[in-house]
Amino acid sequence: MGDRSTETADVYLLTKPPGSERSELCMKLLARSQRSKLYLVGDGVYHLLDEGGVFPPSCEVRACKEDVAARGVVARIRAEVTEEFYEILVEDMMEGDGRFFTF
Amino acid sequence: MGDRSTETADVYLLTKPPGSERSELCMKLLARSQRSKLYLVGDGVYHLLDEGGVFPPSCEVRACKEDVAARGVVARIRAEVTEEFYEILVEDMMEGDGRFFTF
Amino acid sequence: MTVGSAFYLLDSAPYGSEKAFGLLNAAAVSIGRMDVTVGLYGDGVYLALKDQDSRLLAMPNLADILYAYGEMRVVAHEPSVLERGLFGEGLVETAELADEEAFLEAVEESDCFILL
Amino acid sequence: MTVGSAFYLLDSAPYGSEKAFGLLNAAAVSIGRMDVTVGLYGDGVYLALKDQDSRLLAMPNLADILYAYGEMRVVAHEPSVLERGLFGEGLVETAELADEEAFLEAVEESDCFILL
Amino acid sequence: MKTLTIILTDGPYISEDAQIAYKVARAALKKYHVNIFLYLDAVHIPRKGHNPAFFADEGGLFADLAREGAVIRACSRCAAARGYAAEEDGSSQDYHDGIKITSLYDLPEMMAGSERVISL
Amino acid sequence: MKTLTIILTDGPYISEDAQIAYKVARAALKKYHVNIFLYLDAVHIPRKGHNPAFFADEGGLFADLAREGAVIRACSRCAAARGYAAEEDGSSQDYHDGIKITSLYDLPEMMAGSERVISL
Repeated sequence: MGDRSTETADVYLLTKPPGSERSELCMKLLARSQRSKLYLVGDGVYHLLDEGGVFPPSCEVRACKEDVAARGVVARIRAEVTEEFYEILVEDMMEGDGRFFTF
Repeated sequence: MGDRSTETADVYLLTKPPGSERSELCMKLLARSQRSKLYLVGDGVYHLLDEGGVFPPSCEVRACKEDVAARGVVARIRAEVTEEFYEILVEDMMEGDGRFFTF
Repeated sequence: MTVGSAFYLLDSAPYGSEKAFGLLNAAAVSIGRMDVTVGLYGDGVYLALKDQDSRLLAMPNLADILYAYGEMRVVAHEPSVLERGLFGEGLVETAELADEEAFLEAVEESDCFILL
Repeated sequence: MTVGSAFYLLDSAPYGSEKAFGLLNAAAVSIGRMDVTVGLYGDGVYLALKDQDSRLLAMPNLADILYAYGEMRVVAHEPSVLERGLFGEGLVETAELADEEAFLEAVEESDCFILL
Repeated sequence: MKTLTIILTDGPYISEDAQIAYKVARAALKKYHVNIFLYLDAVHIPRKGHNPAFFADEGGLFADLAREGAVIRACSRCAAARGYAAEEDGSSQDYHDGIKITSLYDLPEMMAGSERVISL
Repeated sequence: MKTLTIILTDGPYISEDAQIAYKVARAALKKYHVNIFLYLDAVHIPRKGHNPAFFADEGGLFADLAREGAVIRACSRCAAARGYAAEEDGSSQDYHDGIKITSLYDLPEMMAGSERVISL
């Protein structure tokens, strides 16, 4: 994980499904960010079914593997579905110097 | 309460605020009813702030007085705000022969 | 007249909350005692996605419950399926798609309406 | 750098759930320890309705808490207020209306963002 | 006598549902038989020893309903998960008297014997 | 050492939040100090004796986190309302060891000493 840059990216942790008010607020803030990383967990992984164009192209998207598998979700957007979700999230969150939001 | 007709009216008990998915489903069913009584309680009393036209004109609307007062709601629609809310609800629900729904 | 049929409406996604599991269990134990319909509405339609594998999450596979009870009628609200872009996805075969009118009729036909 | 300011976002209506009460208490005890903003968003804007009288409900008056703490900045999301038709209603004076841009800026300016 | 069954899923204090259910049940008990099935988080409601600073003791309210004749049952799976153990007869040391932990199969029994069902 | 504070409001089992918080905390404890504040329904989480039929014992998971060094505190108002009494030192007979009932004022203390705060 050492070579991933954690600098100045804003980190968003999203546990809510598409269409929910909290997801929409998350997307509003994310759209204003210069550089963003979106972490999808719980019902947040349903965002992998969103059609393209919902997230800024520069946004790095990661999703929690066990939550994706449980829900039978097949990603339509470019995203890293990983078993090391929590380790990467924690490092990005704690070592990055951008903003951090949970929804 | 003896002279209120309880026959063939459908009874809807709504505890959710306007705009919520459950409120909207309630309104869809209510719009299909020939004769309806809507009971607003909890956050359901915020529907008293709805502009006219949301409910069918034939719909009788009652709201729970303590929930209305707590929330500082001043009704914009024709509705009976009553302290005997639960007594009337129970009679209409148990003695009427229409349908009954809770949201 | 007492209750002879029940419509159980699920409007939240599976796994993120216990509501889907709770609703399916309640519907399953009602079979034999009354006619049972499970309605998938709003985020509840995610329950019909195929190929759920909840072993890593250490939770029961909720889609399997839909297959396990043939007497349980399962209707999925088509507009909710469309809104979530699930129309092209594989959906559990035991769930029948119902348009708005058919879905609301199924609600109205049941003697009681249960929302968890 | 540790946390020096907090934005507490309330997006549910008061009284129907304990979240409004819990959020206001958490915000109130944070005063003096950090800069505190309470954001009313979505159904949370109902908290700003005037003339709440919760005695019959036997619950604390939640709007009074907004008046009690002058150091607590309260911003209400104007589009949420408009959507709910509350613009013509009397609103608690200590709540400042913020348009979408100003509201999101207030969120971004705080070191941490708390949603209950 | 007609019967009303109320199904509750939220815990105490976190939402107004337990209060609303209490008020409906109290009004209904004057003329009707009342069943209450406590499901999911609602199994926390009948716990003894609630001591809320700003609200009514909701456990005590439900104990009152049981005394007044309401049949109140809690789902055994939900109760066990949350740490409430049942005695042989369904009572629980953690619960107010008269409120029992029982199988989920009691829910359709309650419903099938009722004129109306409210789920909150 | 940097500090992470997690605020939880949902009870066990009813939502995935307690599980997600556990997994975040477990990952964070490898390198960081972790505080967890249990608020509203989350005060039910550390109760002893959970016996879920289909899920992991979430009370036990949080007891593990406390043993691994996480500081876990529950709001006294929320705990008292729901029937959890605190001893003089903040421990509770109902709770797993190492998890204490404390004043809400501990929440801003935790936050002010943290680099990051997660609310679930």
